[in-house]
Amino acid sequence: MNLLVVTLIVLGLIFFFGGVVGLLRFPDFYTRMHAAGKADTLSTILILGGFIVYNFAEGGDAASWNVLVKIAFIALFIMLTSPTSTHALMQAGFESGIEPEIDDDESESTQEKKGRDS
Amino acid sequence: MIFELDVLILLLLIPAAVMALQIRDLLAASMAFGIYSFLMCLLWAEMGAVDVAFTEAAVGAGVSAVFLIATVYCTKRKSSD
Amino acid sequence: MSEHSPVLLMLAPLFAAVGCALLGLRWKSVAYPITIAGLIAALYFCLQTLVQVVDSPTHAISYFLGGWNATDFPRGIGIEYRVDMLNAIVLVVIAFVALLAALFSKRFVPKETPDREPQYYTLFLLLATGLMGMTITADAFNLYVLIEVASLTGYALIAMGSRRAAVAAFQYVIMGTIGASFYLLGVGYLYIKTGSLNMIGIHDVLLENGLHGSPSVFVAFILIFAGLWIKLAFFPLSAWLPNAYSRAPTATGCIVAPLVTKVSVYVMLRMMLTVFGPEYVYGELAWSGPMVWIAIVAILAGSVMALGQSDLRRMLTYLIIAEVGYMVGGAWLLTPGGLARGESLYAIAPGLLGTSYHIVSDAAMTLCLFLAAAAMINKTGSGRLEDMKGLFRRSPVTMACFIVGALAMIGVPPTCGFFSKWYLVSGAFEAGRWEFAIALLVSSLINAVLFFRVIEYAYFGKFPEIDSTHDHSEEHHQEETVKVDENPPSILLPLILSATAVIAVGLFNKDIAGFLELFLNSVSMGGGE
Amino acid sequence: MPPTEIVSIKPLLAFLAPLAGIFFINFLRKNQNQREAATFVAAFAQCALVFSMLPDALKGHFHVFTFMEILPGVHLRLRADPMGMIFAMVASSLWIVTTLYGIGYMRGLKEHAQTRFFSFFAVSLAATIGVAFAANLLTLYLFYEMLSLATFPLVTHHQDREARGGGRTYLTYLLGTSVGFALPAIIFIYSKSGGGPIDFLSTEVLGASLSPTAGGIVLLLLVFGFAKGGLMPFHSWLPGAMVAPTPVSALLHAVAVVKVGVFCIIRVYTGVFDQELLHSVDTGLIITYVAAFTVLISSLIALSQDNLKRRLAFSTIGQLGYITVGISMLSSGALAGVESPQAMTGSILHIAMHACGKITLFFCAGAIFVGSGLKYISQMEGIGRRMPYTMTAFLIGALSVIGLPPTGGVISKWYLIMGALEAEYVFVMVILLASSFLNIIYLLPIAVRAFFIPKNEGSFQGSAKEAPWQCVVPLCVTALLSVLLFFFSSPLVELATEASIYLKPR
Amino acid sequence: MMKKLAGIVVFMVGLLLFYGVSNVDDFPGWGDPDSPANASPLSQYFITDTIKDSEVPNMVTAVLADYRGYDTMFETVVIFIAGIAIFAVVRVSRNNSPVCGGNKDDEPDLIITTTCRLLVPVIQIFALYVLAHGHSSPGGGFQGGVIMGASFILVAVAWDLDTALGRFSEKAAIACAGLGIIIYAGFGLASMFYGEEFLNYGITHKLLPGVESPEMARYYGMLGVEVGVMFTVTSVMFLIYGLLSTRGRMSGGL
Repeated sequence: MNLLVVTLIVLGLIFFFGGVVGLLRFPDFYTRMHAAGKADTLSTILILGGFIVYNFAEGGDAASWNVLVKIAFIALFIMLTSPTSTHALMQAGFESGIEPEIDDDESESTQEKKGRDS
Repeated sequence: MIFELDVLILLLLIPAAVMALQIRDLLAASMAFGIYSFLMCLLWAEMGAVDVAFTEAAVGAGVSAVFLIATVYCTKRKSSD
Repeated sequence: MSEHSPVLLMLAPLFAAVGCALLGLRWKSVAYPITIAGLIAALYFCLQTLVQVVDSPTHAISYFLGGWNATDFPRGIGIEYRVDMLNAIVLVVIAFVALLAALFSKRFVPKETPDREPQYYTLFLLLATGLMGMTITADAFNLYVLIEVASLTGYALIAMGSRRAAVAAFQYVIMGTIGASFYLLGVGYLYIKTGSLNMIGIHDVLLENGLHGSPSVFVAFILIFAGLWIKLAFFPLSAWLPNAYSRAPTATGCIVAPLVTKVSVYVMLRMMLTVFGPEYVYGELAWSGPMVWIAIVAILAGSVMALGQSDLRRMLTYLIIAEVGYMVGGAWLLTPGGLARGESLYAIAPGLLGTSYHIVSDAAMTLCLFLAAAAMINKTGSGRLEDMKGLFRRSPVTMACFIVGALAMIGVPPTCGFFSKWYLVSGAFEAGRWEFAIALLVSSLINAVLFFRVIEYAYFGKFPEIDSTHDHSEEHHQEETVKVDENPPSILLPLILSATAVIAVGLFNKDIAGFLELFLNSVSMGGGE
Repeated sequence: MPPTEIVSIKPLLAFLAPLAGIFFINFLRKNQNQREAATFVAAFAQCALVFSMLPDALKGHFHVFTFMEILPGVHLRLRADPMGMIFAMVASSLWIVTTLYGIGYMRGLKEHAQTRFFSFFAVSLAATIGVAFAANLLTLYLFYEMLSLATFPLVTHHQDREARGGGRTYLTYLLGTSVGFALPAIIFIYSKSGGGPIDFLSTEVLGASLSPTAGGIVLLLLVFGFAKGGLMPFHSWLPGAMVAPTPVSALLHAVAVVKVGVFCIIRVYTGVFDQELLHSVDTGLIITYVAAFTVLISSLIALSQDNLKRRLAFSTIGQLGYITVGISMLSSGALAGVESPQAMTGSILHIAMHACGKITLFFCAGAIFVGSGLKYISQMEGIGRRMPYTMTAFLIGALSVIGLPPTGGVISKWYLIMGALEAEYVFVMVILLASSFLNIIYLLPIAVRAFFIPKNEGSFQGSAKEAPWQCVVPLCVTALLSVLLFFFSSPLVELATEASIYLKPR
Repeated sequence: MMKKLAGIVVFMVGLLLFYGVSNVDDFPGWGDPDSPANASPLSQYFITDTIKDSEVPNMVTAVLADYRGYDTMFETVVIFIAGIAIFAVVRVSRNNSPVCGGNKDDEPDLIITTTCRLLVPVIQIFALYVLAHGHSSPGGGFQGGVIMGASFILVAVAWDLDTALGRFSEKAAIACAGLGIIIYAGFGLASMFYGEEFLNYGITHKLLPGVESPEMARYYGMLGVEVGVMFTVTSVMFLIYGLLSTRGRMSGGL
C-alpha cells in the first residue's frame, strides 16, 4: 500500500517537474501553457490520489472516509477547473494577438507571469 | 511548529512584499500581492490559526486579487512612480 | 430602557444609517429626515447617559455587551462600555456637533453629491456612530474596530467631493491606514504582554505584573501613540490634514474637522490615563520636556502656516493643527516632582483639565467656524479671502457667527476659547512651563491677525478709487443700497446654534470643568480599581 | 465706616440699558427720529440708573450684582464702588451729550450706516459701564476686551483705506497688548493666588502668594497690557484711531476707551496689589518714569501736529500720562517713604475733569469740520468770527486741559502736584509743570488766533458757518460743565477721596 | 526622495519592533503556553468554559460571534461601509465614461460558461457549508460570505456583469448588505427587549421556537448573526467587484 502511495506521489512530482521545466524552457506562450496546463492537472490528481490511498491505508473509520471523499472532490474540481482556466488563458492570449513563435526568440515577461500564475 | 518551514515562508514573504511594492507593472504587482497573501495564509495555517488562514485565503488571496485586477484593468497598466 | 442608553446611543445612528441606505434606494428624500431623527435620538441617549453618569455614586457606569459582566466572569471576556465623566461629555459633544452638521448639510449635499444623498447620509451617520463608539468603548480592540469605522467613513465622505478631494482623500487613506496599523500593532504587543484587551484589565495587569520596565510595553506605547499622533495630526505627522479637510465636501468638513481630531485626542487621553496609567506615562517615561517642546513647535507651525493661506477653509485646517498642539502639549505638562510627592493627578499634570476642556471647546469653535466658512462660501462662491469683500453688508448674521467663532479662536472672553486658554495657560504656569504659555499667547495673537484679515476683507469691501479724505459721504451713501442677501434659515439655524454653543460652553465652563475634574480625580493612581 | 454691599440689580441694569437700546435702535431703523429717540432713552436710562446709586455709594453702601461663578472661585460681578461711580457718572452723562452731538454730526455730514454707528456706540457704553463697575480683574478684562472690539467698527466707520489702516493699528495694539501682556498676568495671578485677591475690595492680599520679583513683572505686564491707557511705547493706536468720525473720537478720547485704560491701571494699583506688595515691587519706578516721559514727549509731539484731531490725540496721551504718574506714585512714592493719596485723588479726579475738557475740544474740532470742512489748524485762523460759540467753548476746554481757572482741570492738577510734592518727587512736579506750559503753547494759540487774526474772508469756502444746533448745544454744555466742575467740585472730590480710602489692605 | 524616506521609516519601525521582541526574558517565546496571553484568566476561561456557555466546539467562533460579538458586528459594519463608500465614490449615473476592460460584444466562451454552470452551485453550497459548519470547524460568516460573493463574481467574469446583475441586482445587493446588519443587530435588540444586555443571545430561547436552554439559544444566536454577516459580505463583495470592474457604470465591463 505504502509503495503505491509513494509511487503516485513521486509520479505526480515528476510530472510537476516536467511542467515547470516546460514552463521555463518552451519558447512561446502557447507551448508554455500547454506544458503548464497538462502537467499541472495530471500531477495534482496523481498526488491527490496518493493522499487518498494513504488515508485509506490508515484505517477505515468514518473520519477517514470523510476526508477521502473531500479529497476526491478536490481532485474532481481540479479536473474541471484546471483545463478550463488553461483554456481561458489561451483564449485570452489569442484574443490579445499573441503570435505563436516558431523561432527561438526572447519572450515577454508578462506572458511568463501569466503562465506561472495558472 | 516546524521552524524551518517558518523560516522558509518568512524568507519568501519578504521578497513577495517588496515585489508587490516595487514592481511598476500594476498587474504584476497585484499578482505579487496575491502571492504575498497566499504565503501569509500558509504561515497562519502553519502557526495553527486555521480560522485566520481560511479568511486570508478567501479574502486576501482570493477576492482582493480579483478586485485589484479589476481595478488595474480600468487604469493605466504602469504606475508612474 | 434607560439602563441601555449607552448602547442605544450607538444603535440609533446605526439603524438610521442602514435605514438611509435601504429606504434611500427607493426614496432619496427620506435620507435627510432619517438622519436628523437618528441623530436627535443619539443626542437624547447621550444626554441620558450623561445624567446617569452624574447620578451614579462613582461617576462611572459600565455596560457589558452580551451580558459578560465583570461580576460573574473575568473582566474582559466580552466587550465593556464604560462611561465616566470625560467620555460622557465628549459623547454629548459628538452627538451635538453631528446633529448640527447634519442640519446644516441640507442644502449642500444635493448640490455637491447629486444622486447620492442616501449613501452620503449613511456614511455620515456611520461616522458619527464610529466616533461615539471610539469614545464610549472600554476595550482596546473594539476601539480599533471603531477607529476603522470612523476612518473609512471619513475617507469616503472626503473623497465624495471634487476630483481634487479624491486625491486628498487618497493621501488621507494612506496616512490613516498607517496610523491605524500602528495602533493595532501596539495593541497586539500589549495583548502579548498582558493577555487582556480591556482597558482597565490591561492597566491592572501592567501594575500587578510590574511591567512598567518592559521593552515590549514600551514599544507598544510608542506604536500606539505614533498611530494616534498620525490620527490626530500632531504636527510633524499632520501633512495629510489640510488637503483632506479643505477639499472635502462642505458638510463633511463640518463634521470631520470639529470631531475627528478631537476624538483622537480623547483616545490619547484615554490611553494615557486609563490604559497605561499616569504612573507609567508620567512616571516611567520622562517625556514631558520634549513633548511640550514638540507641541510648541506644532502650535507655532500650525499658526504660521495658516498665515500663509489665501483660502478660508485651508486656513482653518491649519489652525486645527495648532489646536492639536495645544491639547497634546497640555496633556504632557508636568509639575516637577509632583509624582514623587504622591499628589493628586490634577496636581501632577495640571494641563489635563485644560486639554480635556479644550476638546469640548475646540469642537464647538471649530464647528462654528467651519459652518460659518461654508455659509460664507455659499454666498461668495469661492473660498478665497479676497472674495469675501463686502460680505458683512450682504449677510450680517453669518458674519456675526463667524466673528463669534473667530473671537473664540483668538481667546476673547466670554467665548469658550478664552476659558480653555485660561486653563491651559494656568496649567503651564503651575507646571512652570513658561515657554508653553508663551506659545499659546503667540498663537492667540497670530489667530487675531488671521481672523481680522478675514473680517477686514468682509467688512471693508471694495475701496472707492477716489481719494477717501473727502467725498466719502457721497460714495458710501450709494453703497447703502446694497441689498442684504442672507443665507437661508436651514443654514443660519445651525450656524446660530453653534455660535450659541461657543458662548454657552464658555459661560458654563465651570460646570464642564467641574465634571472633568470629577473624572481626573477618579483616575486610579497607583493601584487597580 | 466699613462699606456694606447691597445686592441689587441696578449695576446690571445700567449695563443692560444700552444693550436693550440696540434692539430698539435696530427695530426702529426705518425712521431716523424714532431711532435716535431710542438712543436717547437708553442714555438717559443709563445715566439715571448710575446716578440713583450715588447716594448709597456716598454712604458707603455699594450695589453689587453677581452673574455667576465663571471660573472656580471667580465670579462675574458688578459693584458700584466710589471709583467706579465716578467713572460711570462721567461716562453715562457724557454719553447723552455725545449722542446729541453725534446726531448733528452724522446728519450734518450725511454719513452712511448710521444705525450701525449708534448700535455700536451703545455697545461701547455698555462695555464702559461694565469696566467701571467690574468687581474683579476677570470681569474687568472681559469688558475691556468687549470695548476694544465694540469700538472697532466705530473707528473704521468710513470703511475706506485710511480707516482700515487706522483700524489695524487700533486692534493690533489693543488686542496685542491685552492678550500678550495682560492676559498672562491675570492668569498668573489667578493660578498663584486661587482667585481670592483678584476681587478689588477683598481683604485677601496678593503679597503672600507673589514674590516681589514676580509682582514687579506682573505689574509691568498689567500696566502695559492695558494699553488703552496710552503709555508711551504702546500709544500709537490713539493717533491712528483719529480716522473715526468725531463723535467717536470724542467718546474714545474723553470718555470711554482711554479712560478705561487708566481706570484699569488704577484698579490694578489699588484693587489688585496690596500696599505691602506695591512697596516691595521695584518696577514701580520704571512706570513713573515711563509715564513722565510720556507726558513730556507727547506734549512735544502735539506741538508739531497740524491736524487738529491729531494734536488733540497727542494731548490726550500726555494727559493720560498725568493720571498714570499720579497713580504710580503709590508704589514709587514709597521709595521716599511717603504715601501719596493726594496724587491718587488727583488721578481719579483727572479722569472726570479731563473728560469734560477734552470732549469739549473734540466736539469743537468736529463742529468746525461739519461747519467748514476744515481739518488743519493752519487753516483755522480767524474762524472765530464765523463760529463764535464753538470757539468760545474751545477756549474753555483748552483752559480746562491746561489746568487754568476757572475750569475743573485746575483742581485735579492741583491735587496731582500736591501729591508729587508730598512724595518729594520734584522731578515729577517739574515735568508736570513743564508739560502744562507746553499745553498752553499748543492749545491756547488755536483759540487766540481763531479770534484775533483777521483773515481774508474768501479763504473759507463760502459755507463756513456754525454747525447745526445739535452740534453746538452739546459743546456748550460740556464747556459749561467744565466751568461748573470748578465751582461745584466738592461731591466729586469727596467721592475721589473716599475711593482712595479703599486701598488694600484697608 | 520620498521613497528613501519611506524606506528609512520602515526600517526604523522594523528596528523598533525588533527591539520589542529582542529581550528574551521579556517577550514570550514562539507558541509559549505560559505566555501572558495564553495563561491569562481570559484565555483559560475561553478554553474551559466555551462549551458550557454556548455548546459551540470551535471557541474561535464563540469568541468572535458571542463573547466579542459586538466587535464582529462592527466589523460587519466596516464591510458595509466599504460597499457603500465605494458605491458613493465610484458610482456614476450617466454612462459617459469610456468602457474599460474587455469588449462587450464578445460572446461568452462556451467552455468556460459550461464549467461555471457546473461550478457555481457547488461553490454556493460550499459557502453555506462553511457558514453552517463554522461552529465546529474553521469558517463562519465572513469566509462563507466571501465565497458566496466569489460565486457571483465568477458569473460576472464568465458571462458578463449584466448577466450577474440579472441574478443579483445592484439594488438587491445594497438591500442585502443593509439587511445583514439589521439581522445582526436585530438579534441584539431582541435580547434587549427581553430585558438583557444588547447581544445577550441567551435570552432569545424565549423567542426561538424549539430552543430550550440559554446555551442552545446562544448556539443558534451565533448562527443567526453569522447569517447576517454573510448577507452583508456576499453582497458587498459583489457590489465592489461590479463597481471596480466597470468604473462605476455597473454594466458591461470585464
